[in-house]
Amino acid sequence: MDAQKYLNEIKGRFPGTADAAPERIKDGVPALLCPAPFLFEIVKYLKAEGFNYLMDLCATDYRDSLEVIYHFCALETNVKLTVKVRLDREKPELASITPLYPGADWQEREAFDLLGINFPGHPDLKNLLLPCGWEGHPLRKDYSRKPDQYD
Amino acid sequence: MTENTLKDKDGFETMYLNMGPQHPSTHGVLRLGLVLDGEVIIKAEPDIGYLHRGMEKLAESRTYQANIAMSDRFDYVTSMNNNFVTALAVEKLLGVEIPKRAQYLRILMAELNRVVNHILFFGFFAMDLGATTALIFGFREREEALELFESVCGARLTYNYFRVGGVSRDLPAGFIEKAGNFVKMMRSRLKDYDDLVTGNVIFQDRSVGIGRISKEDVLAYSLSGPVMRASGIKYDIRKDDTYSVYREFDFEVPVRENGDCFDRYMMRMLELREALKIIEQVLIKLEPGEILAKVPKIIKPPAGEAYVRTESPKGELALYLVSDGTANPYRLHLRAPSFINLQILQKILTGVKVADVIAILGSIDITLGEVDR
Amino acid sequence: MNAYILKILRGFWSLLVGMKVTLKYFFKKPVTVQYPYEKREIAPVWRGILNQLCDAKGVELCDGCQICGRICPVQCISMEVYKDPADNKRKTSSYIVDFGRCMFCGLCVEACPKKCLVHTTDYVLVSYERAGMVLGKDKLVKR
Amino acid sequence: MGILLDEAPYILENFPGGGIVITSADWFINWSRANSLWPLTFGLACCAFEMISANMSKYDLDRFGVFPRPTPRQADLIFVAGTLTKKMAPRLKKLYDQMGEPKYVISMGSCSNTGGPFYDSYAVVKGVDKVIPVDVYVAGCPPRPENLIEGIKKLQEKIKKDTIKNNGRAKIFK
Repeated sequence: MDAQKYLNEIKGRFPGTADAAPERIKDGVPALLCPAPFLFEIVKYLKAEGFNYLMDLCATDYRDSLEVIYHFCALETNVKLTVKVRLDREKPELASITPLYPGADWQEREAFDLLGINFPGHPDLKNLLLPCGWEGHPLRKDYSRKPDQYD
Repeated sequence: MTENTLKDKDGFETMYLNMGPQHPSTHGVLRLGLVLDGEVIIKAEPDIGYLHRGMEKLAESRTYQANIAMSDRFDYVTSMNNNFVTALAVEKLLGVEIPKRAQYLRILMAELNRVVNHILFFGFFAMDLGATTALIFGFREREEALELFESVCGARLTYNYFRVGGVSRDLPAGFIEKAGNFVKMMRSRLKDYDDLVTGNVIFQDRSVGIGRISKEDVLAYSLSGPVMRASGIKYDIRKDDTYSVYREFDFEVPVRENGDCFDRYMMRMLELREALKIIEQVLIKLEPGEILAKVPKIIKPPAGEAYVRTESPKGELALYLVSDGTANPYRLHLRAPSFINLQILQKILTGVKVADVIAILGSIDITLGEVDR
Repeated sequence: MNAYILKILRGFWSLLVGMKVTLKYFFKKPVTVQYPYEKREIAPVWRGILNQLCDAKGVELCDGCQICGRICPVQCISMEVYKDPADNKRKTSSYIVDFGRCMFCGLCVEACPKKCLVHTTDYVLVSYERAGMVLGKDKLVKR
Repeated sequence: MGILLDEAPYILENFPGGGIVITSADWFINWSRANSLWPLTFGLACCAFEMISANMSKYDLDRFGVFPRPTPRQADLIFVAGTLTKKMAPRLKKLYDQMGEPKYVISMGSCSNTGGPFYDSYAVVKGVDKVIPVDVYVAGCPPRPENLIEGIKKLQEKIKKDTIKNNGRAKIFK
């Protein structure tokens, strides 16, 4: 468990970070729950520590809050680490990590499009998959839609 | 295609070229907005979502088994690999042990599908560069492979072969012989492919040195699969972060250094040979046994989440699955290799001649079903 | 200049090598199946149009348990069930499958407890209107 | 050609023996139309691969005079092969409008027939016939290439029943 070392280091450095319910995560990858304002700094730290590959970025709606999940990997040592952020459902805002990992560009746009999470600092945040002018965010659990002429 | 002229900030006339969504060479319904200065691209902007079917939302209203059936339609060229990752994720949540024979059958099917995908890549890439014969040859071999799939699972494209805890059907009589013949035939056909396309000077002129992707870009843009390995990073999830029983098989991870279109093409041709090698080994190792573990009829994994990575022919195919203890997944997110590999287009198309767009797009090997989901 | 000519010659040679491959297949038997006249062999496990089986006397085996309809991911199977007063058994008065929507996944066949729902190797279903793809009992039940 | 074909039936009807001319003209025109269906290469999703297979070596749609064209201006048949999404629907309509008359549509596979596996999706059009008129539906998910050939044969049957009397004025006043 090499990644645990980084986890403890981060927990010491950034107050408010904690382990994210390890009993929920079945694959045994250490996960970190961090407060939204620190995210950019933590990711910056992780990148400097050798987590050079962003495997995946996605978001989930947990009815009371939104959760953004980052899966990082250090390709040389094959150490994996998950970072989770809980966001307010009404006004979800999270610093964009696209300046650090350009590969996060479309994944953040996808989260913006389908779950309505705002990423300040993103170079070009606009909808990606849905047509222009689509109302609502389909991946939210309470999404409902009026039938249109195509239904 | 619509064309119009715009003036950029220095007063030079540029042209906006709208390529797609209906274009014979964009591999589906991809739209590219290209700003051109003469023949050179100043800015390229891929516009996706023309095949966005909302599959991640639909997954939340389907059972786990139905989700495996739906996963055939994520990337319809590599359905078996999609089945594989979905089944693995559910099994990780459930914590079931898979019988040995089922493991081998899964790998056999996944590798056969890798062969099919790379044959198709060969055909379409050569077609994009102007060689029609290659596509006709490619589809001839693909039909042979599809016949194998059809005899096992009863469909040509949407297999729905994997079950939670194993596979749905055992091999029919004579399959091993037929598959062995297919591997032998494929080996001899690969020589034809090399004579026909790889050694062709026109083909090389149009692909060598075109669309270089550096190592740094690969990491920054999280590229994966053959695109990554063509740029000199030796990382294959089957070897480095192994899953299922891949560690029992002996195969190489080919690497190329230049990262141009030709290297990405060669990567697939080399991987195809490795996949054939794995198929041969599986056919020898297969032993009679159970093909389905004991799982409840209605699958209700305990609450939790799992992230499973696999190596699909297109790259790193991963699934993030959240269960809340009911019969339907709470959230299913696919890390689609095509979706993430496609992002690099914005960067590498800048400064490229418009004739090379198709070559570069073809060499990345995307399926729009997976890009848009 | 020399390199230029050399390249042309090399290109010409590679062209000849490619032509040799095509020439090799020129004299072989064509792979094309002349479809309407000769048909390809379909695998017996082919997931085609659904059929309902009957027993030896021609009585339907289906007892209207509705499992196939519930398990169908696209809900293309619908049926009406009644209780036959003669032998006090459940039976279906109508059994409709919308093949316009069916995704041919085979989950219904696997779930059928009576094993009376089967896929046939029949794959041809074309029609001029949507309703032509909705098949009822008259087409589905195999006596 | 257009005016000649549009007006000829009404003029010919007034002459003795004109009916024979019309029927033989019908036969000839329908024969040539039915055997040179040029489809637009319009692949959307999974079914596109079965459509390409049907065009390739094993099935070879060229035998039926079906030869894919990359632009709608040269095409008179469109295979809607795959899922039509709401983002794509206006584009399909535009492509269809660009095709010259007479034009035919084959809806291929469950997705384009009724929405199929995505029947309850927020982003999918529930059947191509909500956007453009469909002549032949081919069922399957995806249909085998043989099934697609059956669909083309069915379309040819439909074309062969057509008459030039349905052109021009009849079409306008219908």
